[in-house]
Amino acid sequence: MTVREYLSPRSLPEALSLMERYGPDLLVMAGGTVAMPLINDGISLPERVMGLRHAGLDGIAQRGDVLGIGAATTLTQLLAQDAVPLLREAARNTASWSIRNMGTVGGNLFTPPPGGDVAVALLALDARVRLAGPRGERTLPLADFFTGFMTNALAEDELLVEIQVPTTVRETAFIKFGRKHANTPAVVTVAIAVERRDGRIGTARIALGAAGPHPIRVADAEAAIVGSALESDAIQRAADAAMRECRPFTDAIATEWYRRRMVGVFVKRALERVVA
Amino acid sequence: MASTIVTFELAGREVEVMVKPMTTLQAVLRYQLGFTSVKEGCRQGGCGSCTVLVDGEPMMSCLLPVEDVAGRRVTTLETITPDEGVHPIQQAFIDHTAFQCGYCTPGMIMISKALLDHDPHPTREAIVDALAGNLCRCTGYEPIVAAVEGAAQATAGKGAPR
Amino acid sequence: MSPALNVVGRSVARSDGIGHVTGRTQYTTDHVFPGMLHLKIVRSPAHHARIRHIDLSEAERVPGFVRALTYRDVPHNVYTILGLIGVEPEEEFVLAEDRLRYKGEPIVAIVAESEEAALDAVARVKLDLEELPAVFDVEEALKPGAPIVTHWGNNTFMYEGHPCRRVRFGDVEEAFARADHIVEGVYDTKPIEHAAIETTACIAVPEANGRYTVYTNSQAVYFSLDNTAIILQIPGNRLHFVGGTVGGGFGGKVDVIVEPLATLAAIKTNRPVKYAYSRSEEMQVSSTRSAWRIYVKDGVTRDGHIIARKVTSYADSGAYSRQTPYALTKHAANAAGPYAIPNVSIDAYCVYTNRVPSSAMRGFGITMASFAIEVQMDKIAELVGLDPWSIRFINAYRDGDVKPHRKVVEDATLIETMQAAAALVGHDLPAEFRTMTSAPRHAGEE
Amino acid sequence: MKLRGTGVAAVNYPTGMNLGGDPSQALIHATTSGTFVVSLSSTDLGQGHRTVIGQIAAEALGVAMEDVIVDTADTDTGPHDMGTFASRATHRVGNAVIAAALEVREALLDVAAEELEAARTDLEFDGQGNLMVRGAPARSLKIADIASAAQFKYGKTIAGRGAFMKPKSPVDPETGAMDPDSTEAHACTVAEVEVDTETGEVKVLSIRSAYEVGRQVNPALVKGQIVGGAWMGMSHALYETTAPYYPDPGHAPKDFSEYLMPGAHEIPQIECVVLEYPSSNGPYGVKGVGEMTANSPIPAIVNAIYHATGVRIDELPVTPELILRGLDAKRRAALVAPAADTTATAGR
Repeated sequence: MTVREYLSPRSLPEALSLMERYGPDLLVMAGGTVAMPLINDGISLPERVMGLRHAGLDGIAQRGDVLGIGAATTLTQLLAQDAVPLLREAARNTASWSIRNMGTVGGNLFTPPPGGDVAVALLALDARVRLAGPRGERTLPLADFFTGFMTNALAEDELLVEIQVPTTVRETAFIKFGRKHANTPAVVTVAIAVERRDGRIGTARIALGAAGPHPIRVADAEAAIVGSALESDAIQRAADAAMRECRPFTDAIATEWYRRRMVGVFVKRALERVVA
Repeated sequence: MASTIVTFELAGREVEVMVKPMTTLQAVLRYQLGFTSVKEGCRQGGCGSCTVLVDGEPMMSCLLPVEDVAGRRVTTLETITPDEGVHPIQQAFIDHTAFQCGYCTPGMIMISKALLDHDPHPTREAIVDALAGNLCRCTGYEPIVAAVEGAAQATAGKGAPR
Repeated sequence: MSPALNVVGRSVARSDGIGHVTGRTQYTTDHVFPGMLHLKIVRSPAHHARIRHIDLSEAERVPGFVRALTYRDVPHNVYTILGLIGVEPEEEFVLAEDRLRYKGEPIVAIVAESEEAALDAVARVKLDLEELPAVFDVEEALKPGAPIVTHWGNNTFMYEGHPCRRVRFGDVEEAFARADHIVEGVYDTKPIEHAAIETTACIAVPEANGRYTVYTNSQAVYFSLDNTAIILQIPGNRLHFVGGTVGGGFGGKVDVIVEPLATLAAIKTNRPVKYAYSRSEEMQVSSTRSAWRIYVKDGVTRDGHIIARKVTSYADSGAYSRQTPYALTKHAANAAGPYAIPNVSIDAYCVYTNRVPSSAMRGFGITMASFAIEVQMDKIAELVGLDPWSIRFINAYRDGDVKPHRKVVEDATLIETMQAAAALVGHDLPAEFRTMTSAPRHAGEE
Repeated sequence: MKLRGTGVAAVNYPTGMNLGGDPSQALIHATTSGTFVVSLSSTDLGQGHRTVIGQIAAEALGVAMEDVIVDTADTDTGPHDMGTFASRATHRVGNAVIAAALEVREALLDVAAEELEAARTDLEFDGQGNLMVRGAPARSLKIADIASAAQFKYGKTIAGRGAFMKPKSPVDPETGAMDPDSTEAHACTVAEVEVDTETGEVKVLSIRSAYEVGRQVNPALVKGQIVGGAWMGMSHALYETTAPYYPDPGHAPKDFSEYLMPGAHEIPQIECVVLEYPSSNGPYGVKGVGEMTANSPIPAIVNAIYHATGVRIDELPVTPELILRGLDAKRRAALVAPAADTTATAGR
């Protein structure tokens, strides 16, 4: 079916009411960088599409220790903020300039692996997502948002409206390793955030992209460095644990074998970057 | 499938187009307005040959429903080409033979224009970063990087080209 | 030196430069015609299958659907692109009849008022297929019991009664027997895509005088015209092909795939018809460079002279041979490399598999030979204790040498070129190589 | 750890492919203003065919580039041409254009002889757009004026037909004896790489080449082929494939993000020198440089990887995974029999 209607709500309530009216067949699109190629190729043939570019869902606001990032905030806007350096680094390593001007932070959470590099950073930052629907709003940890390959906790009538990121995390590292330096899918993406107590790691979050059906955290690897001062043997234990825990896949870019191996290399390198 | 009218700014004037829902800006520019510098290398956002500027920011026109640029200012290679002669970036592309088949060239010049508007004195690193979304199969990129460097030198101190 | 030249030898600016940098250069799909229809293809989802039934009923109900074309509409549906130069047999189906030989093979052409409608209708065509065992590897395809891909024979192209293009020069077995070393290698290359930024496309336009103007980005317009005339069984003078400006070719635009169907659709509808590959079609169903497997066996003396070379090459042509048989002949003429080797035997096989057909690409048959031979040269050098420069100077061909395909070398400059490369990188060559030339050998000189 | 290595490769490349006959034809005619229109059906793929043929036409006609229009690829107006492939276009079409230009010059001489009241044999072209009586520069006519006079005073055409064809060469099916091409160009490439032994990544540091391509019609365009070809060769060597796990047909890329090619970040230092040893049969000694430039970089890079790592990779593309698996195998072999590890002698 060629598209019969393109809906461009001007507010969140308008967007929600359109979703209610048209139900689950309404394709919701933000920057279009994932949906439009499929529509152009005739792979996706939606009848109705709702575009969020003008729905007022973009913008970044600091509220206390939390950075509120509107779901339709572009990656370029994310690159411009300096409250959370890890997110800047993640945005810088995602796609190309023109695509960053279009692609959104919210959309990044719906991008199947090996895409979704910003989502990996958000996971390491212990971000929360705010969802809105006819029954009101709820927030949940990003870790609970992902439920499987291209599936999530969003109800059919809910919309992702905001991502909330704590700005208190100071020690972070991000490495996206691809076959090229820029504008390329990840072989593996590693994002790390740690907090120290008396020089030792108190909490650690190690998130991986392209190493599972969605961005994942590797608990054993995190445990391997908690209580350490990131000595090299602790780092190696974490890298080894991450290799065991990750669930990589084979695609046109890399094999499962190579991705797993690179998880080890880049968890190590990212932790070494934290030390430096 | 009712058509709607969309108005945006192009080449310093308002243009009004009647479009079927979700027609891309690329298709409107090429097939309704005859702005065929906007190329169709992939229509997947992967090659940059359709790069245009929307309110001065580079975007892939193949991924933009034209409804989304209503009221915005769209800049294409046609609109930056002077009535006589060529823009300094265009001249630099000629001087450095920064093209072979020419199919990626409009997009390359538009992303270069965006770069030099934002950063009149880009480092080589900034240039290759800016070019990362624009593919060329013929030149090996080096002549294009050299052309952007040349254009930056040619326009340095003269203010950003229009 | 030849007489002084005025323009030749000067770096004059390109005559199309202004057009390219202003975007005014017109490429094929920059042409727009009133009432233009769009053609999209229903393609095989299977690597190898028998077609039981095709149901077009739902597709026909899509608003904007104009008509469907099947093999019954194609006057000469089975062709071979190189038939123009006498290559046989005719084997490729413009539109599939009862069997599908590769994933992506065209089955039905849908013509519609808009591209969206054409894509929509394509998605609504229902195929009832019986999947068949498929073969994907060149050597698997040659084993007894392998699924047979062609409709006319087995899985090799036939060269005048031989299953491969042969070169026989000297006596390789005798030379292997007296060689000090035997160096063997197997070289594999995967298929690759031309990836020109402009996709393959054409627009066929009916003219008032009963002719059809076809705007095309073919690399070879007459070749495309003549093949189109054969497939459509119309006189060539009813066709007028216009092209010449191509957004990158690299060999990817020498197949004749889009023009015959677009022209047929223009004939059937009496309206302009555009058939342009999408990028994913370009990536997944357009011809590739063949995958190659090349076995090289060299007999070498202890001082590094190659006295025998045996090459067995397999190019994966996919389901149809297209330009690949020609590539293997070119390969066979060059598989010994730019070296003087007195005993050479080459068997070059064009093998059918259930892959996307391969065809021409920059370096046609030679790029992969150069890869295999030049890696092989390094292995030989290491074995006999020579550096990579010496092994090449020692074996370099010279004017007057006879190549394995019996062509006398007349413009060799390998030696001079290597001398220049050594100078460029600051590599000091020993005097014997610094002073060596490609001039014909003296009597008795090795 | 990062390991560096250098690799060498040398290649030849033939011009043309005439196993079915390999013709190109050209027509040239003068307009009233003395502009020469070269009508062809060959195509410009982006290499600059129109420009190069314009140069050859201008040279052969003895006029300025600005006075030549090259019209390509219209089958109603351009005479037959096999097409643009096999590094043949400059060689074949150039020869055809020179032949056509000779006929044009004959026609110009006929008219000029009458206009100047001189013997044809006493006339010469100055290469600057004029015809003059030898030794008497004052008795000179602009070619544009001769063309005009031909049209309006003498009712003659100033036109020329040119064809070049290497006749079909059948292949002996038993021995492979054949004459498939016209001339051979040559290249030698030296590549330097750096290999990361943890990731298997290859960084190409430089691709430096010498080329011998016969006469260069347009050195800037030859260099463009060499630079673009070096990049493409690097791309073939390390990145590209439509079947990443051949013969498995799965995981075929569908877009430019999955089909890997290096970008502007990956370009190495590319240098070249070009030698000119004119061929006997090309226009002004042309050979051909279109296809060959992607060839020698491939084995040069693969050889450099071996030099750096001691790992021999005999397949393309050379992925980081292949290198890592090779390094692993080498390490295992060294553990089993350290003394037997001869492949580690990387530095030759």
